[in-house]
Amino acid sequence: MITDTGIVVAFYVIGITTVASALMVAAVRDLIHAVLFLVLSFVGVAGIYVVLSADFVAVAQILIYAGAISVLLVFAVMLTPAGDRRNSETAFRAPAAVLAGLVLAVTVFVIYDTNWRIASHGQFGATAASLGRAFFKPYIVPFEVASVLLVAAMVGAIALTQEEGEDGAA
Amino acid sequence: MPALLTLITHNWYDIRDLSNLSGKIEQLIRDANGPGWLVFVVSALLGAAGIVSFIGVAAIINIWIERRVVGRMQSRLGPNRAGPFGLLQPVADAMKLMQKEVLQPKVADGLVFSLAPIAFTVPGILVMAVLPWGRNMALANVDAGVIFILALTSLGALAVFAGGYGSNNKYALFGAMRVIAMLVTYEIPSVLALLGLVLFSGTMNLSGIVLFQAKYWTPLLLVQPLPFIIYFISSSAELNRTPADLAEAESEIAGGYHVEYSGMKFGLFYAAELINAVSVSAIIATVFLGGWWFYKLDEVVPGWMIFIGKIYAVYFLFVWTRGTLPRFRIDQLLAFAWKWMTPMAFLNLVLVAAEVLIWNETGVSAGLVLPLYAVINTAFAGALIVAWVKVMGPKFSRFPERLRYYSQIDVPSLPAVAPRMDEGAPGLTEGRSA
Amino acid sequence: MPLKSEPVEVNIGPQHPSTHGVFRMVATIDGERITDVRMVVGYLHRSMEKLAEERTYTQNIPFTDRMDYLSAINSNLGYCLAVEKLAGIEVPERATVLRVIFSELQRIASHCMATGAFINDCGAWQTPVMYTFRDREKVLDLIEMTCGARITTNYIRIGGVAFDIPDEFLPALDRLVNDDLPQRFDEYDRLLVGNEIILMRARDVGVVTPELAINASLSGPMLRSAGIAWDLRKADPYCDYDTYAFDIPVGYNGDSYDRMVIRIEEMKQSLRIIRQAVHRLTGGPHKTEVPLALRPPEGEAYARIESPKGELGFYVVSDGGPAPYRWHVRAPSLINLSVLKEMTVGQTIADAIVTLGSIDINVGEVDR
Amino acid sequence: MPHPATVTLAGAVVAERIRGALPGAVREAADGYTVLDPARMYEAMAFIRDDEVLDGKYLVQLCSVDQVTRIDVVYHIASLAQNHIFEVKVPADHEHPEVASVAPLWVGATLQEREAYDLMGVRFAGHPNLTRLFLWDQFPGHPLRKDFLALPGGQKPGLSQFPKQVPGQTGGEFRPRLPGSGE
Amino acid sequence: MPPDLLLAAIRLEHVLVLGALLFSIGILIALSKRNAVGVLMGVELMLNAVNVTLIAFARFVVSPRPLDGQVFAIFVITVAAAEAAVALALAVAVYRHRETVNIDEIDLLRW
Repeated sequence: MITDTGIVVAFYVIGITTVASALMVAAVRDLIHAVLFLVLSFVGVAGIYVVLSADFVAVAQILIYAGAISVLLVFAVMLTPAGDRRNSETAFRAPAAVLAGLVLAVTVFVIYDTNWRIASHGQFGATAASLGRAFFKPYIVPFEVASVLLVAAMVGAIALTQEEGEDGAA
Repeated sequence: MPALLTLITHNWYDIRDLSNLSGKIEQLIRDANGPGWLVFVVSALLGAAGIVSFIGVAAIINIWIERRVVGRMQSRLGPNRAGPFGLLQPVADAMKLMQKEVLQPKVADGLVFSLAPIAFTVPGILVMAVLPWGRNMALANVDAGVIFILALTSLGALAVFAGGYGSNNKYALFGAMRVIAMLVTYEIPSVLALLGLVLFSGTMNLSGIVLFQAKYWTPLLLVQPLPFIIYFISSSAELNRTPADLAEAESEIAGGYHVEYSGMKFGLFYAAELINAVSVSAIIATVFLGGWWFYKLDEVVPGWMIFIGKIYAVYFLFVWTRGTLPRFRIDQLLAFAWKWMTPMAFLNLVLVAAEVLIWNETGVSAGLVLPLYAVINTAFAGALIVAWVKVMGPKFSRFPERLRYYSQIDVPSLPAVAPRMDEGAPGLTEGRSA
Repeated sequence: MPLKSEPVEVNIGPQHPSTHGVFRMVATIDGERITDVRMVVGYLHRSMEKLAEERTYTQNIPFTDRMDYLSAINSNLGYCLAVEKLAGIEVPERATVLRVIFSELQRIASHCMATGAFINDCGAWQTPVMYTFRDREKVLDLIEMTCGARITTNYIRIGGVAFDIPDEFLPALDRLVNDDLPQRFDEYDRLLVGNEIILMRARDVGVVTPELAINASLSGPMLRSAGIAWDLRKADPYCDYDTYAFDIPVGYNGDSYDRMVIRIEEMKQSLRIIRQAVHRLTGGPHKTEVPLALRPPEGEAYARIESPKGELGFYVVSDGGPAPYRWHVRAPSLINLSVLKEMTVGQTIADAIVTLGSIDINVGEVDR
Repeated sequence: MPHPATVTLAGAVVAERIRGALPGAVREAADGYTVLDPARMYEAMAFIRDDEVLDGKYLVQLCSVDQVTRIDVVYHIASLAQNHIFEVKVPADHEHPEVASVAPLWVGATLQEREAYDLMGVRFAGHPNLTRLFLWDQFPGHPLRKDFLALPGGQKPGLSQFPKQVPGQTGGEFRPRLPGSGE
Repeated sequence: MPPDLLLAAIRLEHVLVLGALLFSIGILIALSKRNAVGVLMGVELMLNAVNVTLIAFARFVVSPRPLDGQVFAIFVITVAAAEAAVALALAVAVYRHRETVNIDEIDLLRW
């Protein structure tokens, strides 16, 4: 339960902008606009992490999502033909909306139905150092597996997009 | 300390640390038992006002410094007409840009076209909020400060791309795609270079790094020269400054991403470039040269004055490279980042990790170990660069063969029909590079 | 399956910071690589050859100034040699030596401009241009001292030179040639020739093989960079150039880097020639009397000189009248452009700009 | 070994050399130049370029001269190795000048032939892309021809008092015709 | 619904509702976009929504090691980055073979 008004106001403002920009990603016509709105929602989510006192995760989110993944999306959009850049919908628009509504209804019901065991500890202090210890004490194995996963993803991406001609020679 | 000196120190009017002033104001509000959030808002406003005013003045002064210094390098005077020593020239430029009409091409993408310059300026200013200007004068003492800075510089890439893509013009698209490729490539060496420092000083908090340098009396530049070189080159690439100003390469793509901009939008792009340059040199000053600390000087002279002096020292380096070096080609630039800077940064990281491990395990006193590390790191940097040049250096001979001089005409007898170019016509020198 | 990308046509158009004037290159590119180049000229076409048929031989001299406006004196010299050959006019000794001095000064000025503009195309932020322009200004001051004009000098007349040199010319020339310019050219060597980035940007860019150079009738630095030692001042000596001792710098690979280094070396050789020419200045008239409406005998003549851009030739046909019947100029800049396609296709746009800078065209001469 | 100074080969020497290989190719041999027969001009040029003695590998310059009754296409060809130069002329009909193009032999000729076509109207058969070099495509007529901007009486423009205010003078052919209305 | 739903405090439920909202918008985008890159944007949004809920649990819910939520969030971010790289590479590769990124036309397993 966070009560001081500054943070609450910040939370509602950031929450509304994030949800609004997420909706705009669906609604806007041009694909590049959609990517830019997506970046806005990523930054909004980072704001929410700061409100929930997860400062390292917020900065990592900006660095990885807003910095790198958005550039990946921009490259993908530019490499694909200009013709398909309209952000148009398929025939499944209506059923998709219904399904989204149902999922939303179910989750909201579950949220308010279960009685969560609220902890009493307040804001976390600086989380970077303790996160680092967490990565090397209890979570050392997933940490190594994650690095293997990243290398595999990189090699896979390069193999997929390699043209026949280039055999990697400079 | 003499009586007079104690009078002005540690009181609210002690300008050595402006946080005393803001602390006094907050005290006043609390005494008048104002609402809690008012204090939060007022101190934020105070800090923001200080930074934005510094940036406004710095952008203007930088224009003047850059044009005068580059002018002197080109054996000409530089602006000296408007005002004494041309000081009002940047003001004149700004006014000219303000009253110029802002044109927008009909085919341009309105939303993206007008948002790009704003989005390009914001990261530059935000970085300033994290930097420590005095002993406890950091507006936002973010714990993961170094990662915060890197995240903001990567945001700039999107804004520049939006500008290039929005203006829907071939040259601008060229500039935009080059920027995206270049900034993403140069993010990796800069991350690794700063990581080396974080490893060494143990904290990611910028005030922490400055205090570390103050405690051990050594600016980290001396202890770790290689990360300085790597970070300087990669940040000059991210700032699109010569020798890597490929995004707005005048002689090739005539202005690159801001070719369609005019009036204050172009003014904002131009100012944003300078603001980013100031913020990057501020980062280098903080992390490598020890921000507001300077061997006892910061007790007497206000810390933030030393910090601004260091900012302009580093800024001179940027202006110097801009004034003298020609431009890379895009593929040479990217190859330089991938094949040279990233591997060097990794090797440096390994070495620094080993050094920190030894230092912590053996617990040797800093007085002995830091100069030793300084020598090792400098030797390592030099050896690595020389070895890398030998291994990966350009294939054509280092210094070209001197020209041949004929006193009489001498035309070799050659076949009349010029063999097709692609069959690799046997030129006079067999030593052609691949 | 290669990456799908539609060929895009980019105009390196008439208004472009580095096309040395109104010259347009339409490049079809695939990504950054150029697949096809088509050049469009004619923006500065003033049809001088038609106008020349309306004016007397002496009235045509100002046209030659405005063709290659960076080396006006050399163009004057070429035209006057052609008319003197046609009309059989003898030029006094002092006039010939003055012609040699001034054409070599003009060559230094033109090469300064070419080198500065070339490095500027490589991307240096106008720094080398400022240095080379500072030296060019000194040379232009000397030219202005005698000819009255810096660029369109109109100095060389049929049968000699327009004015004799003022008294303070020789000491100023001596100061410039002996103790000012030599240090400047060594400075260029240190600043430009050894510069790694220029080496990387210009080496193996815009390569011309010797056979193609001859077949495409290239001339000047383009020919010498391909490894062929051919200089008209030695091959077809005019104004007694064969009595002067100087060398021809010749390159190896025929690429843009060699052309830049050759131009810097040629400036040094010009200094050598001027030093020898100053010692030969004798008294006597600086021009012979030529009737204003000169009517050379019917016939034709072709004379050629080594201008900074290459072989500049004048083919003059006379029908006995006061005006030339036909007046054709062999423009080295236009002919050096015939290999533009072979030099730029396959390289990136940035290389094409560097190659164009190294050819050193002058659009006034291309379009005439 | 090249001559110390460029030697201009006499027309007779060149003509005799060409007659040796191609009997009918040379029409006339004046002292300064040689006139080739337009029909067999291409093989003569190929011979000139590949011959050992003439060694015409370097095409110095190419231009066209309007001699009122005919249009001469003048070639200056040189050999850098032996340092000699000689002139070759090819006459063409005045109304519809048509000459074989030498672009396949010398790359340097492409632009010069386009200039001759643009300004004088000489069509070069076999040229890669024979289009106007300087003027825009719909430009009526070819400026360097003597009859261009000719006066109603067909008077040869020269210095003798070029009439300034003749009403029909500027009207004449210079008004750009609609495209497709032919030369 | 408890009265202080929107009043001057942030409770776990508020953040979870926000996460749910983002998740459903992500589903909407992922299922209804015609362009492959659009679908990937939807997926990224869903992953972000999951992260928000994880961080909320870390902040509010009782647990022996409160920071585990944030560690999970970081692992989700790395996985999302890897997934985005491979998915976009896939999209570009498919485009190169089938000339289109339109999902309706990419419906055969082998072509």
